[in-house]
Amino acid sequence: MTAPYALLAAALVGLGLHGVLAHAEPLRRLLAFNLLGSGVFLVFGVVARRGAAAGLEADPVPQAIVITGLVVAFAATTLAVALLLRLHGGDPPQD
Amino acid sequence: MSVLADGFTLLCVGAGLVFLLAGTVGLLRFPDAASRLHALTKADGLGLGLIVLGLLPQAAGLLGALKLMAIWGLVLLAGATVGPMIARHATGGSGR
Amino acid sequence: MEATPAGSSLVVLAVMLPVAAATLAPLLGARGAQRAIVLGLLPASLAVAAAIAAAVLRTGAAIPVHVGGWAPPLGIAFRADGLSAAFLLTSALVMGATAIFAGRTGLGAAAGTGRAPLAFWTLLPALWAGVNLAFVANDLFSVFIALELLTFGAIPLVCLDGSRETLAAALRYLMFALLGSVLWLLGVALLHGTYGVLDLVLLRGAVRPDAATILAAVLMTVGLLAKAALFPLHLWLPAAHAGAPAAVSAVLSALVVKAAFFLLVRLWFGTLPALLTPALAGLLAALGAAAILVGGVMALRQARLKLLVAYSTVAQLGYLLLMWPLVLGTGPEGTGAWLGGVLQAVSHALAKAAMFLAAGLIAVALGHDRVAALGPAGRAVPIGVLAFALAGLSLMGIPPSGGFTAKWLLLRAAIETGQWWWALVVVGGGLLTGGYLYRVLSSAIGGDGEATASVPLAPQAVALGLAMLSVLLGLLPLYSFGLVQIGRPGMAP
Amino acid sequence: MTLALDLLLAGAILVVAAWTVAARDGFAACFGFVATGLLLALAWVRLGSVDVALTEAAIGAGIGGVLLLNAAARLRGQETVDPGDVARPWQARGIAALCTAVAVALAAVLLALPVPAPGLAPAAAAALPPTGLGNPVTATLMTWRALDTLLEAVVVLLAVIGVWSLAPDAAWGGRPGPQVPPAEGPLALLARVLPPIGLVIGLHIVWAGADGPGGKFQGGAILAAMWVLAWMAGLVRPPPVGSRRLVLALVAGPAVFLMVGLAGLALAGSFLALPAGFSKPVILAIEAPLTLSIATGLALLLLGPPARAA
Amino acid sequence: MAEALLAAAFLALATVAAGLVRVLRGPAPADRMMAAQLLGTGGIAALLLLAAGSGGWAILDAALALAVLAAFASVAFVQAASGRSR
Repeated sequence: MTAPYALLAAALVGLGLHGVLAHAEPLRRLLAFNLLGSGVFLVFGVVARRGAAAGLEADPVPQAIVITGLVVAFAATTLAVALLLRLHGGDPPQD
Repeated sequence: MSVLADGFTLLCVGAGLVFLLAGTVGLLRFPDAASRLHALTKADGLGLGLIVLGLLPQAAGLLGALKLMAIWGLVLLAGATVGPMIARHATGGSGR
Repeated sequence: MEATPAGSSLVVLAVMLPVAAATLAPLLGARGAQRAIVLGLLPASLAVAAAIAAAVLRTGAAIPVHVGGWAPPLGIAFRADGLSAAFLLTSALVMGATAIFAGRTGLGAAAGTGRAPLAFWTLLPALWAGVNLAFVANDLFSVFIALELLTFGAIPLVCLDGSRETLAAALRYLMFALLGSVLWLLGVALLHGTYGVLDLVLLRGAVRPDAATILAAVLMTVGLLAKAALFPLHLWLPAAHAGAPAAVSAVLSALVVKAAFFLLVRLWFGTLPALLTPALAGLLAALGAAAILVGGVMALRQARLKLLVAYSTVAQLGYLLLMWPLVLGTGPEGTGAWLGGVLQAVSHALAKAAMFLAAGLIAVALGHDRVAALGPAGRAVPIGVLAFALAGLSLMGIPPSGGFTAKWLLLRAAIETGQWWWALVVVGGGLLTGGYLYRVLSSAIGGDGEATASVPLAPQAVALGLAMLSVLLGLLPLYSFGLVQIGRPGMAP
Repeated sequence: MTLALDLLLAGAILVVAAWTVAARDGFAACFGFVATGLLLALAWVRLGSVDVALTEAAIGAGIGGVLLLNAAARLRGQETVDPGDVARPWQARGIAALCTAVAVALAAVLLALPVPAPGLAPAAAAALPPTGLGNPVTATLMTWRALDTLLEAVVVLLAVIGVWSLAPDAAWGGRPGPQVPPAEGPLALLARVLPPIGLVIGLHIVWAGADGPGGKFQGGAILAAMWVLAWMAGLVRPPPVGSRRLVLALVAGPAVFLMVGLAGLALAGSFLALPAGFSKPVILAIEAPLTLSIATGLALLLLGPPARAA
Repeated sequence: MAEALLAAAFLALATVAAGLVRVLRGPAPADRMMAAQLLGTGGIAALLLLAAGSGGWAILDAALALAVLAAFASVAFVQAASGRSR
């Protein structure tokens, strides 16, 4: 039942890790890092789904962890983007 | 009654899927951006509309039905806004 | 074993007081936050840390806390043992000294309401909260939150001056830090999937050496190695620690990387001892040995003082990894290697903070920090140079100093357990340390030239105070360190 | 049928993700990333985690995607690459081998996880009724793991301060984000019509979180997106950084949360302990300011540091 | 009935997957914008059918959020992309 997503999670972790390590452009690294994060969150998703019991569709604790983790990942990405734009961005686009 | 509702659902959902598919085929096959956009916005909104219509008898209560309608309305609104923006962009307009 | 409510409240306060300071700092503004931190948070944190240490000593057991009254596995637990208490005290001392130092130098309220002061006085307590949470956390995901508090606190502080170099250093640091966090999180997912719990103590009772657990352990260890800048994942550290303002460098080198080391100790000796094999411990120590040698050689070759001090951090962190085979070799009852590792971490924290603060003052006085031209420093910043020298004694391991006791304990454990090669590394590392410190001190004392700015006495005194503490640790009799053995998992109670 | 659905979904996500990593153009890769996020939201529904699906749609693909796309557009290929960062061929092969090994090991481990799966679902189901909440995920975030949520809100605040600290000194005190001229045409229309609707939906999702999927992070993200939309059309302007109003909105949530926590310590003897029987009203009282702070924080993070002085 | 609705969800998803080819191939930014638009609609359709098929009407809130954000995101994309091409 969760097998397709387990395989997907593993593949996303591998892909994301590869992007983070192999890319030289910071923005691409950042994108890859976000994919790596998605893979890790999906591992929690598989774990949560497998832990479905007592009338709950999935174990709520890993779900709560993923929600927290998604917010952290977004905040980290904004910090990285702000750094990147300060380093390389030049002037913001003038319309 | 239930059989009738189910039949209605299947009919509408099926038709909706056909429109969605048509939109995709248009997006993939039409030669120029303008006609692709045309195919997309029409088929898209209509396809989702039919699916929403089909699901209405299945929805739990008035609130569910209202949410379904709201979803369709939002998609139409997005299409109506973004379509012209893309068109201006594609035809080399200033975008603003 | 039953904890008093007062004891558990103290542990919560150790984390929540700095959290409250970080939360309210933007509201108070830089000046108000500085006052609140120096006059309120600093004494309160020292008192809380001392009270926790006293409570742990009195009861002879760790203080468990169930946050919100929810017991694990569903709830989150804190657990303050002797090791936590020792590190909480260290963090209160170093953070407090740094806050006083920063208030008296460029980041003080005198600098006005600008961008940098607001960021500094908000993010300093955030780092404080992060390290303290790492020291008392007993939950895999709380540890992740602690690591994130550290990341979000540290990165903007590294590039506070907004220069190109420090921005690039901060970006690189961020990438390493994020990778470290995400690897830790992946390990957490696997452990939760395998055991269904996140609590460290419960996990300890449950772990089996199966594939999922081993993979999780490897991922989490690599993540922490990246965070602790332990060789070969140290590449981000020198630029980041050397580029940051002096007060920030002090906190980063003394505490932030130590938090990751602390978690590594918790993970392997506290939670996963079932997985710890001699080969693995040897591998970690080999990385440590490489760090000692590479870091030492690189420090010898640096032309700038702050970079030299930063590479010295890479080397000194290497000693910490020697703990693994030595503690393993002496068995759970062996205390020498354990104490040696902990003492190395604490004395290095105090000494390195002093060194970075002193180096910052020297750079202010001279307008540069080229090691070859430190001539006027001895006359312009005499107390600062003295602090640097005293801290250097501790790093080299010259008696009597905390660093000496630490290295001597590691040395003795290496010989007692028949692993003499680690003893060679300790001695070789000491020689390298002596080499690069000699370069600095010989240049700084008795050279000629003119200082370009004067440095007030108070910040120099802060640096000296930290350096003296690092030395004084070595004068305490060994039995007074019994604290750090209390509540150590696997020990007889 | 469900297996075919899962296989198609997982396969599509994998293809788009692989393309995102491999794409030549950074801007195009961002499109791939957003598509991945959208499909991942569907995957989360299939995994029985509608709360996470909402979060992924709102934060992962939604505002996260917009953030990255804007960054890609503003960078316009100006990124300079540190030559030391470019992998040499042997390094590239090593990295590929390492990543493959990690993925294979992870897949093997995940497929061999213990059966029956251990977990906290039974414990959570048993602890749920006294809280008065109907959604176990919200209960996890607000009661037994409330500490994580509190610190999470603090992290958002720290991120805003950190992003602001990256402003050029000359721009300090200015309004966050680049300057936007008033828009005309379809954008101006949408920016007037959509935000009121989004406001209702966002608040509904916060409110619904007590008993069904939803919550402050997801609802807050929608509120933030609506405000940013109005900002994009030049209809609203953020207050200058560091202004009292703005900082109050940012701090209110974590500050109230902290006070409730400390009240628990003083009254019930345990930090964040909620009074028995009153936990639901107290939780709602925390969630209101928390939603405000999270929405403000996310919007400010999306805007970035001020680009010019006030 | 549930089975039929899940099948419909599958078809909607397949349509989305086909449309993805445009996101990936481009070549013009306008094509990508259109494809993203289709992706949003198709994704919402699949979500609705999934909700109906599995009886999990709570999913509707997710679809609602997705619809609001899809509108916001597509506008932001077009803005970003046209800012870039100029």
